[in-house]
Amino acid sequence: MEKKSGMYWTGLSPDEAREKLVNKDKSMRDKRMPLKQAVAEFIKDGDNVGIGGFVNIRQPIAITHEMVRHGFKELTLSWQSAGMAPDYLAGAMMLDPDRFSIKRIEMAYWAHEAFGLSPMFRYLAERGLIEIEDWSNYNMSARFKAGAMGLPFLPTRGPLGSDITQTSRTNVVDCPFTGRPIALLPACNPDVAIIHVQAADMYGNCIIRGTDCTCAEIAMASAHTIVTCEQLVAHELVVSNPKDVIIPFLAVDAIVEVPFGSYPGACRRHYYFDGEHIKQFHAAAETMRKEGRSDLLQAYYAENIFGVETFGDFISKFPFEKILAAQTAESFNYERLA
Amino acid sequence: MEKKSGMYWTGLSPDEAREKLVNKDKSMRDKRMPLKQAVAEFIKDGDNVGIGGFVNIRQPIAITHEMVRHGFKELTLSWQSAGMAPDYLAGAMMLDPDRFSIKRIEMAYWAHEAFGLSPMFRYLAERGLIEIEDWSNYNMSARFKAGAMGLPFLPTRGPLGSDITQTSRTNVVDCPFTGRPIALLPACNPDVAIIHVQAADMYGNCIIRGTDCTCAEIAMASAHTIVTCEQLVAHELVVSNPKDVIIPFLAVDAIVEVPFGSYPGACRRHYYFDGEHIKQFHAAAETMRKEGRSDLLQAYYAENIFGVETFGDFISKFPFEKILAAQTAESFNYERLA
Amino acid sequence: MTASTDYTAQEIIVVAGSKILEDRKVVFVGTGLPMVASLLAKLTHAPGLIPVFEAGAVGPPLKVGLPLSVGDSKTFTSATYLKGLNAAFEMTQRGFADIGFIGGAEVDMYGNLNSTMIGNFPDGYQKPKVRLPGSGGASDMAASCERTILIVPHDKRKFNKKLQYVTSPGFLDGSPNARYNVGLQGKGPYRVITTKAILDFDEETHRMRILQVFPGETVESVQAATGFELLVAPNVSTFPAPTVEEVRMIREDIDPTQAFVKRSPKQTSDGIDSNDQMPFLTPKNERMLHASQQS
Amino acid sequence: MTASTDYTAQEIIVVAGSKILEDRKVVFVGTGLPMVASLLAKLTHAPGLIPVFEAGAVGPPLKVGLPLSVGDSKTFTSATYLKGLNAAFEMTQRGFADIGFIGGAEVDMYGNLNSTMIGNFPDGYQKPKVRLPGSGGASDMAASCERTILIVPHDKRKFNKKLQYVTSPGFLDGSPNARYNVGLQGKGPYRVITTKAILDFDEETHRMRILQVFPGETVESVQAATGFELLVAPNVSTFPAPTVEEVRMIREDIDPTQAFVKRSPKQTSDGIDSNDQMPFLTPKNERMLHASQQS
Repeated sequence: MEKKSGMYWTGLSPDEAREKLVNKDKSMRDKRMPLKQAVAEFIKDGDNVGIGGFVNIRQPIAITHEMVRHGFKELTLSWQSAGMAPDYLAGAMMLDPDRFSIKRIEMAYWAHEAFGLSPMFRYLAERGLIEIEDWSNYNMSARFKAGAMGLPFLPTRGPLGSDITQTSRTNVVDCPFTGRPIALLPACNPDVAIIHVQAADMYGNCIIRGTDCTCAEIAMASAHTIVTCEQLVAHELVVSNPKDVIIPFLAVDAIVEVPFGSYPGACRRHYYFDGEHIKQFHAAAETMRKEGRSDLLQAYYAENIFGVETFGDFISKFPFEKILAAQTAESFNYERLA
Repeated sequence: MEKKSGMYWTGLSPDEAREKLVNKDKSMRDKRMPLKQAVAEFIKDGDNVGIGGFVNIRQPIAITHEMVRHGFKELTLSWQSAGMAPDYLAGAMMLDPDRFSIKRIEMAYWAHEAFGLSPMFRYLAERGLIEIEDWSNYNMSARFKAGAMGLPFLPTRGPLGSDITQTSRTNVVDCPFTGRPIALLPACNPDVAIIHVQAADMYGNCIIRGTDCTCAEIAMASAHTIVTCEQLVAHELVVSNPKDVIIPFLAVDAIVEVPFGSYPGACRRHYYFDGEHIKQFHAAAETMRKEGRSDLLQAYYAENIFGVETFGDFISKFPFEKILAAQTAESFNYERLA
Repeated sequence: MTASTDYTAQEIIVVAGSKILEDRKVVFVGTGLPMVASLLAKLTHAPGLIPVFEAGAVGPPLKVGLPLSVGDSKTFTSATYLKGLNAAFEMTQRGFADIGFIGGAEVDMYGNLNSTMIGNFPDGYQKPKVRLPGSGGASDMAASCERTILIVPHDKRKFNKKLQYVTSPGFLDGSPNARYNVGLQGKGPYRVITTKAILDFDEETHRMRILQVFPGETVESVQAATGFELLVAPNVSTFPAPTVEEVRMIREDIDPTQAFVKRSPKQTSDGIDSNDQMPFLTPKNERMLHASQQS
Repeated sequence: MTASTDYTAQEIIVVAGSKILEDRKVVFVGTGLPMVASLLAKLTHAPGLIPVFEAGAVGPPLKVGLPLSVGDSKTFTSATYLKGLNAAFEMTQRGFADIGFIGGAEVDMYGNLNSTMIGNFPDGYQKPKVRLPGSGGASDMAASCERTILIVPHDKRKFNKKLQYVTSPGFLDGSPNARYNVGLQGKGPYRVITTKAILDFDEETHRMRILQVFPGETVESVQAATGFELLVAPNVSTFPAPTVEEVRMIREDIDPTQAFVKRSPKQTSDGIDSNDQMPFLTPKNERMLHASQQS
């Protein structure tokens, strides 16, 4: 096969990704640390950050808050479908690109399904402020999977016949076995993965309920992985049913217990969406997109992100009834006795 | 990419595999039937049969007994590592190739680890009676996975640098993204998969304990799948933890409750190996391999396979203490309260 | 079955979509109206319908109500198989999805869809006039489901001769075997459901064709709202208005909070659904929905 | 620590293999003696060793005893991750396995292994003189583990200049970057443990080199049992005999039924391990093993 002209890697090349992992301490050790430390230690300016979850399901919201507080520059963000997590990062860039900036996104979908479009995405894209590489959900999932498998690419049919083959690094070739065209997608090996899960032990063995999304693939593909979890549980409980473990400790660098870490998004068995808060955040950003006024968005960040020390402080701002409502709404989806 | 010269498909080509599935009734319906019926209905002479399990773990032994009773010709057998399942089929061929014959095998390993080599494999191979295509465990697993994913091939590193690239349909190409060589493995889409699992519901939703082996991939890759299970359980029990389902009903055509369906091999949570019986069976075949005498092997088949109506009858021949010993041995591996 | 007299455009789309879905088939359900239509089908003529959601749920009974997302917790309760995105799309690529049910912002006469951008492509790709959400799973569903059903609001700006960006392939340029020749699987678009009509595609030319019009519409009025020439099937009939019971089910049982089916949808100035009236699904509504569907 | 005086060749292989394994590293364990050596390491100097088995178990404590198969139920009890073969090999291909621990029937001076066939290759491939089991996962481990440890009984017929079939790649033809150039990952073979010695590979030429000899062996006796010229490391020392306690642990705690470590291994006429003395692992033995390891 001829080498694709103009090919470049964002994040790590397959050989770099292998090298990083080979030289890493993979032992089963206590990886608990404060979120602030995890973000400072494992994320750097210019990194390719792989974002877990799907739309507003189990997104790593607490981690994005902490990233905004820390400030990062020239990030590449990679995900399949996302909502609030890139919204928080993009909103920070809208307010002060010298403090927080996104250079590039590689993704399939940035919006909110029932909760509408992302004003942040429209703001940045329609002003040409970020590089965009469009893919499909399967494309991005397969790219992470190729990275997780230690392969430079995976074949898929997904982008065939679409303009995604024109605006991305997809390489369409004739299959050497069938003679028919097939698309080859370059692996995505982020520098760091940010993931929220339902439960984990101190070593980083993770349990996910509901959709696995592409979280395991992103974690396995990345050089480093920061995981927040709703519940930190005993190792013995986790291994009592090892099939529940979807991300093994080997792929995790930091584990932080952050209840409500995906709020105002949803997290199966824990809480359903807080659509009102999503709407409030979007309204502030939409004002800036439409009218250029940043005051509402500024106020949102001042109150909810810069005005607090931790994600726990952010959650504490919500009235008890609100939090309980989100839990109760989820309890209809997954009924269980305590 | 240039088309690989001399390429051929065994079993189904990717396009044929797709077509078979598209035209199949995929509804959620009661798929219970007697094993005799399942084998007669879904396996044909000349088929490529994908064999589940791994070495002597959770191999579809009951199904192979029934296949021997039925008689099939010119089968291609595909698996990664197997022991007793191909042994039973090969032994039948050693005794009467007009009644049962294997044309070709595609596999990584045919032996018994702690229980030694396979005299049947040595007999057939060293006399040149079957076509062999050697692969590795990952190669075969990836070939089934490519088939399960609806892809004509998957890339792997596995066979690089080995003579497997010479004796198989592997296609080594230069990766279009990295410029380094990578192996492309043609998908394996069997005509029929034969699988044994721990539990399933009447629709064919399957739960596996211990190693998943490559069973889900084989089932999803095949045009038809016959599943035997230790326990047939209520659908409601299966979906109470849907993450336990490793093979969805969509991929299953026949479901048969066959307790001890992998015996004298092992089945996690149910029974450990019966090494004595494996040894007895092998001794009969080894006599034929070494001395040409078929009487012992003939007697084994006469008593254990042709002399019984069902696999249950075969199991009933074992003294109760023997069966209990196999269960007790496994209870040390997986302790649980009833 | 009394015909409803106050149904909305979205409601007749839902009813039409529902009726196209056959019982005991596998439907890969996109977000929004396809979810409402699939749930209506399951509650009426197609109880054996097998929904698949791209985040990984296969075959959920959907008894805990309408999902707000294709990764919603509600899609996983009592599902028969549950993994992640790769698994769902791999199954589809393998051939397990009979029908894919997707939407788009723009469609052409061969059933290709755009949900990526409005603007000047390719030069303006990195600075579009309007940036849409992107493919999500639509491109994959279009590539690998055996057939697809498309939902597009009928509007001259959305039915265009040439798309600004092809996100999800239909019949491509309409030439014979065009899909097969580029490596795609599946037979391509099956139906287009709009706010005015149900359309299919001519077998020879693969051009979009009026099959049935909605009450109050004519072949002419549908053509007038379309930016390219439509073919017309023999004997175009009028698709019957939804029944009172169907409309009641949509409003009371399926989407009581108007998560997707709005009584009066708002549009932004640039014609993009803003969804800015999205209500929060309160626990109270939740409980009612749950109760009614469990009975 | 008293030296054992009645240890067997297999027992010193196990002890040597165990000592090469570092604590807190990930070892991809092949079937047979590598399983015994890994368990001995875990019970002695390397409690934090992380075993991975190709059937899918990651990190089991192995407290329920010696597995008889790399897919054995015993490898899954209290494992931290548990899928199937693809997952285990994908992890390895990704770079998660520090060491792969494999055996073979034949080895050459560059650490390439044959476990496929004895006979005339390629012409006799379909009718070999002796058909061996085949690669299993060995070829994959050799391709993608960061380093490998090989176990081969020392015998002139097994240490050959040219292999009859290359199943598992070592340093290939020994040329610089040979592994990288054919697309392989990992740095290749690290040690060869035989019935007579421990060998490594020269950094420049990648040729096999005597590092330590076992008690009773000399550089000359090792060379005499080898079908190609061995290099010799500076200051070749004698690897100490296993201690009485090590031998006791192997015989009583780890492999009491001689599943893999035979007191007097039998060979078939063609030199292939027949394992025809394989005892059935009785529940009684099982219970003792279990009890002793849980304490």
